[in-house]
Amino acid sequence: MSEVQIVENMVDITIDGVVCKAKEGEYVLNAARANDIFIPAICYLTRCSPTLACRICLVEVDGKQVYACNSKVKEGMNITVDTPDILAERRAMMEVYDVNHPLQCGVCDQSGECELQNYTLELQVDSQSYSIPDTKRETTNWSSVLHYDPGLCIVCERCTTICKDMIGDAAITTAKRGGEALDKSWKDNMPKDAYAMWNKLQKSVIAPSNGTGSTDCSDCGECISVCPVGALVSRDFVYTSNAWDLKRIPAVSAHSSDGFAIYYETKPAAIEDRREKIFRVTNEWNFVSLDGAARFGYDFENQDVSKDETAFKAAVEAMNKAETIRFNSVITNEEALMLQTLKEKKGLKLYNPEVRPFQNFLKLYNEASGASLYNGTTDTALKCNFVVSVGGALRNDSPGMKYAFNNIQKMNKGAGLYFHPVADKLIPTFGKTVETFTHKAGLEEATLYLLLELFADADKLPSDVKDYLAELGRDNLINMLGGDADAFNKNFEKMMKKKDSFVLMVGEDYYGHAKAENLAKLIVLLEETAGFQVVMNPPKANALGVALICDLDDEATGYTVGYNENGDFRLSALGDAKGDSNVLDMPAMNQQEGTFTTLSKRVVPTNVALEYNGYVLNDLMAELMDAPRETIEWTPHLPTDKGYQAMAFDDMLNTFDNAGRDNRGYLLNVTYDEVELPKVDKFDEADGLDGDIVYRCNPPRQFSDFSDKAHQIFEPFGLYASEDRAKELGEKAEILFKNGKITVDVIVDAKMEGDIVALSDFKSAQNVYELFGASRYQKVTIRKA
Amino acid sequence: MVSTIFLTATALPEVIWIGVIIKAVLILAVIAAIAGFGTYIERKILAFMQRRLGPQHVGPFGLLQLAADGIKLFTKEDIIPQHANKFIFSIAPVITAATAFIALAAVPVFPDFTIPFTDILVPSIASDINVGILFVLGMMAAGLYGPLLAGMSQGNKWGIIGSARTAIQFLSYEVVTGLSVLAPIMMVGSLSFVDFNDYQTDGLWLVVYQPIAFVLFLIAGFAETNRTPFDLLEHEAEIISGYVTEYSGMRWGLFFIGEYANMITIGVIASIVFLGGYNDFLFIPGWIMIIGKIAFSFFFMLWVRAAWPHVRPDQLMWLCWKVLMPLAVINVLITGLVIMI
Amino acid sequence: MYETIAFYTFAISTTILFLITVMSKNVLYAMTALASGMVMISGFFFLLGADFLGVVQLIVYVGAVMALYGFAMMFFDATRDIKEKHQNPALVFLLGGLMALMFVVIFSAPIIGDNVQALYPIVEGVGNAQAVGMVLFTKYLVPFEVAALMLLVAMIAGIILAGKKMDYSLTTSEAADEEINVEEKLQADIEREKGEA
Amino acid sequence: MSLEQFKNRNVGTQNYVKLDLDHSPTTGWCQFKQVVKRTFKPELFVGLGVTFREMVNALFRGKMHTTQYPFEKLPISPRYRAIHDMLRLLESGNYRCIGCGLCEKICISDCISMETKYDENQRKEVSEYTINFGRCIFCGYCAEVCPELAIVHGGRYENASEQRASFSLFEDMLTPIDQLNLQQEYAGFGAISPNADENVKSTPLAY
Repeated sequence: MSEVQIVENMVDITIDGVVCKAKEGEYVLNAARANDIFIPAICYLTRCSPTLACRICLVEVDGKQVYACNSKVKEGMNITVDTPDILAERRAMMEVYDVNHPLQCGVCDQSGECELQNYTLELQVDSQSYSIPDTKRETTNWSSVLHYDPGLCIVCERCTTICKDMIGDAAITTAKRGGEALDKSWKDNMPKDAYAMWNKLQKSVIAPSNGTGSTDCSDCGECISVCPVGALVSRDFVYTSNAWDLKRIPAVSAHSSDGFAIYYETKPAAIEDRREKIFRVTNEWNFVSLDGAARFGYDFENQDVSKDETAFKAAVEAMNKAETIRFNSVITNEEALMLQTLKEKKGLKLYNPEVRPFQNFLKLYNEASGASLYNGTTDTALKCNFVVSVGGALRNDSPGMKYAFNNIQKMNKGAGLYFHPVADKLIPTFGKTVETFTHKAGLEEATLYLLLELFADADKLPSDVKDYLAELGRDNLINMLGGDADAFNKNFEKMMKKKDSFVLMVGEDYYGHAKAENLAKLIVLLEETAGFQVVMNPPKANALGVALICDLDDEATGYTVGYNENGDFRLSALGDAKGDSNVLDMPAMNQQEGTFTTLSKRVVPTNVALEYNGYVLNDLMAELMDAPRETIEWTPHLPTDKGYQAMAFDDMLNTFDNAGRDNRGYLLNVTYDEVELPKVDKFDEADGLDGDIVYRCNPPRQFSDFSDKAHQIFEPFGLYASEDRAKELGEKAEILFKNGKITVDVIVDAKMEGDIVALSDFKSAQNVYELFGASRYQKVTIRKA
Repeated sequence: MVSTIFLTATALPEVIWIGVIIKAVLILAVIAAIAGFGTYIERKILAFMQRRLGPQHVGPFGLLQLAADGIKLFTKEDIIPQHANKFIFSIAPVITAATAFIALAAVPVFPDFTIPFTDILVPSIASDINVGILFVLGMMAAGLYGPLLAGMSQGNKWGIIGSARTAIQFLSYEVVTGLSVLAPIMMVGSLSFVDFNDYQTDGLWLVVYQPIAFVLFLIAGFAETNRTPFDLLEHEAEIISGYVTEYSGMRWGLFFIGEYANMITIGVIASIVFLGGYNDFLFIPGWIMIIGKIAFSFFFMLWVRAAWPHVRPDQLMWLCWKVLMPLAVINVLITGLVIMI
Repeated sequence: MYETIAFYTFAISTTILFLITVMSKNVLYAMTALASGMVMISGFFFLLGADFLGVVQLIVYVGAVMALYGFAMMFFDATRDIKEKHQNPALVFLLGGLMALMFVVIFSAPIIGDNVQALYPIVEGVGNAQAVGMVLFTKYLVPFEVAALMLLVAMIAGIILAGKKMDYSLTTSEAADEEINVEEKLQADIEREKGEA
Repeated sequence: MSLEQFKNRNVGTQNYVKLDLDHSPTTGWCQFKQVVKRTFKPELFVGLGVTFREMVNALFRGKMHTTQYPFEKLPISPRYRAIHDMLRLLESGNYRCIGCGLCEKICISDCISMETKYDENQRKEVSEYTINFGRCIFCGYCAEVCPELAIVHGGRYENASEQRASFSLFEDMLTPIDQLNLQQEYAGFGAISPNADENVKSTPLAY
């Protein structure tokens, strides 16, 4: 058992006389970028397929003009970036781009970060030779966050490319503009590529792909960040600030467990309010794509906090009195370590229902495989060409995984299998070679057996498993999981063509599963016999960090201190401490520094974006026991036996290099022990749940109270259901659990299918975890209310 | 010093008390008013000489500027610095003003006159002591304690420098003043102002006989009254405001009044000792003559201020001891020789 | 009547002022009391009709005390807070007693004064200054001239003491340059020695 | 006052008078001559004479120099940089300011701040604008950088006020709409150069 290594052949190429190393099969443009050589390009996005919209990346390869973005590197290539012909061609293209482009640079929201402006200057366009009558193009708002000004748009199609190739929503596409047709005489009078580009540019504009005026997507806003001009802007940000006024603070998104690298961009809120305010979130869009929560869920800070000494004293008293600390996963590694220290020194219980099943599952996996942690990361997953997702609502739980799933289809000519009890309309659209299985909740073991059947090397399988599989039968299994055996088998043959690397995405459903131990063993078996690399999706935010650092308890007893959770005394960053003597203010994630442990097993630093003047957890620690002066002084003391390194916070990098390598923080050390193949149990088909089933699952963009607090995130707390099911349920529904009931609004999720409904859990005050227990599926009675 | 007035008044039986009191009140009121008014005159004249308008807006031609300044001075906060010697700091301005007025007690300003319809004779002088000129000089010398104590008590380095300069400047020029008036005294043979005046009733003005003494007296007078070009003890460019640095409001105003009263006193002495006093001149009555002479000497002081720069302390001392004092001594010697012959 | 009141006023204030001069540790108070005391003494001369002497007292002592102020300014910090505390109560007692005795004498002075005969009574028609001049240049001619000589000696001595190095300028004279040169030489010597060592 | 004389930055063509100082005496004879010259030249009286003459000039020959400032004001140079003015478009009365934020960026004393928003006409609108005159050093960079000639230095140099706020807001600096006809085109620092037309490059337009 070992880390998955993807071997890359390095070849030598010559760019402008410089000999460079490049990966074989890589695009010339990427190779040049990785070697710090500049080739102008507007439309190309590193992790997406070439669009060929701008044609500016024209280069000469061995005497032939090609586009750098779609020609692949071969041994001994000789590339010339600038020849007189190419320069003339490029200049013509830039002139065409500048035709009728509004000269509103003074007020444009791109405010100097404009690539059109940069390239116009770079290519020294100082006069214009072309002209055509302009068409009136009205600005529109595509959704609650997207603002599109077609007048500024240069139809580079970066937005549509990223939406299709990375995000998977394919929510926008090019549409007819109805512009003036080009005069044919231009065809003879101008360079060929420039003419072709102009012809296309004059005809098209970007529009939502569903034909209506508004997009039907997850509102991730990635299209905004890739837009080279000011055509796409977040509605909230339009004309509010110039980019140069904003201070960029590198940080980590506090919502999903992907640990997206983001920049909080801050400046004083207003003339009369000089407190720093986050105006927007940006990202290194060539290397990271954000989800909606990371991009728009930034203003969850705990404002106007001062040091309230009485509350602090009460907190110290409560900590001394406490028997249990209840917390969730929106917490830094350092804070988790503080809590663990409290547990060790004072014998407190740590209660975290979000992470506890995950921690258990990791332990089971560890016992079965001998590996201290799963072997895949998002980065390695992106390089695979067959992806299987089990046990997770991909669209809701883990945007990073969803992007990877989609990107593998688009970029690696990959294939995918998606197993989940809740059908999702979006997943099949990722590619023709994606098969989805909507199986009964409870039959997760059957899923893994099917995967063993499909992928395992029969020679490696233990004989009892082989026998059991033979007994079950492939077609029988497929049908049991809700598939059509004949159609699937036909398609699967196609899917398996030229596939050499496999990734298994494991979702949260498995962690709290009644048969979690067997599931873990089956995963290990799959890993061993089918060569899968496994990525487990930590339930939320820093769940992996908490799971590794803290030693969690199964239940809360006695006097409880809740950290952003319910409790007898509460430490809260949610801003609800005002006037409540039972609550002490804590800094929110954008107000503190510390590290996160991401899904990719990377420990990444996050920084302070907004001022916070109150007490932090470290102050409490200092009062209760010995604590260093600063929170980040805990960083080097993170447990090395769990893979952490004794690296000081200030020594951590927070960058990507030109080739897109993630240099943030460090990777956790993973140790592998040789163990025997685990012995797996059989499953019982009767475990499949029938009847009214509620699934604990948040809508996309919602992860916790913090994302809910952000003003640009609108997804409400409620019961999400497919259109048909929602019609049945009416506006409000009462759900009767074994140990309680809850009455919530019914909300339509147009992308959901089937009868299973999803109940949100992001509001800690609603205490949904108590209702569900460890499992994400519960059989309940749902009544109209 | 009130007793002095009483005592000498008894020595002049023809003057009744009321007259002396009237004179005293006149001196106090008129001179104080004139001293205040002097500030207005000074500003106006300095302005004109620099082709400016000067005070303009309070009252017609800015005449009520004096009232405005008065109101300002009286209503200003009276600040006593924390580390000052409070008692001395408080009495210092009073010393300056009081001695300036006491000096005026022995100065005859007008000829004797009777108040119409009464028998009240107002004497030319509040107190005609027979050593009047010495008394005036002595009082002016005592007045130096004002700046001296003010500078020393305020706990400010500029103040200390100011009072040090007071000590050297006044001590030095006291000598020149004394020696310069010694020659006229020898000629007149009396120390009484009235005798000086009478001496010149029929003859020529003393300035004709004693031009050097007159010039020396004027120069020394500038130093005694602390006027440009000898205003070293409160020279702004060098020592902020010297001994008045920490003063504000009416305490500061008292220094000012004292300075202007002294200017008038010097003017009066110069007029009586050297310029013929309050004698009638041709058809011009004596009181107009004396007012004219005092006014001219006052104007002259302002004129000089407008025209000349001030000197350095070392130049001042050099001038005093190496030029003026020898000149004065020679003058006294020659005068003595001439009288003997 | 007025003379009596004036006399007592002057007498008491003079005594008190001089007591302050002796007792006070604050140089400003002491000096100021001394100067005012001198002024008060001149009052006696005016009371006795000796205007000239009174004025001379004023001019001479006021000037003299001002010179003392100069020294006070140079030697003491006038702004320092000084606690008026006496280490030797016996002295205070003694001086207090002496002062009480003095007051007795002062109060009995008019009685004694009746019997005092003026040595040189005021002559009608002769000015104060003349009278003083006449006495000085007749009976006291020799002491007067001796005093004048002594003052001359003192003055010359003072000039010599002060003017000893009058032509010696710190900034321009060669002597000063030489001094600087000497220092340089010393420095050079030291460096050479170091080098040798 | 025309702008041309201020555009002449060629230092040296002005009529400077050079001070001709006497040479200090070198020989004893020269020193003697200097002493004699100074002794018998009644320089002190020359001084008195000058001041007296000026007094007579002022009082009787109408050569008084005073400008009675709050009531009379001297014209100031168009290049003088006083309190800023915000100009309007003469045709429509709209703000010239487009909210581009260049003045805010270039301000070296960091005293300009502004808030902008997306207005109902889908244009960028300045919602708040303020200059902290406690920090402003009147360098004129804001006027120079302004692409719209919207912020300029006005002639208001009297900076006393009951409150700081009464200067620094957009409305205080803005030309009042009823006085639009009085708005002067800016002639000073940062105004377009006289030969601006020559520098414009023409671009084909299809309509």
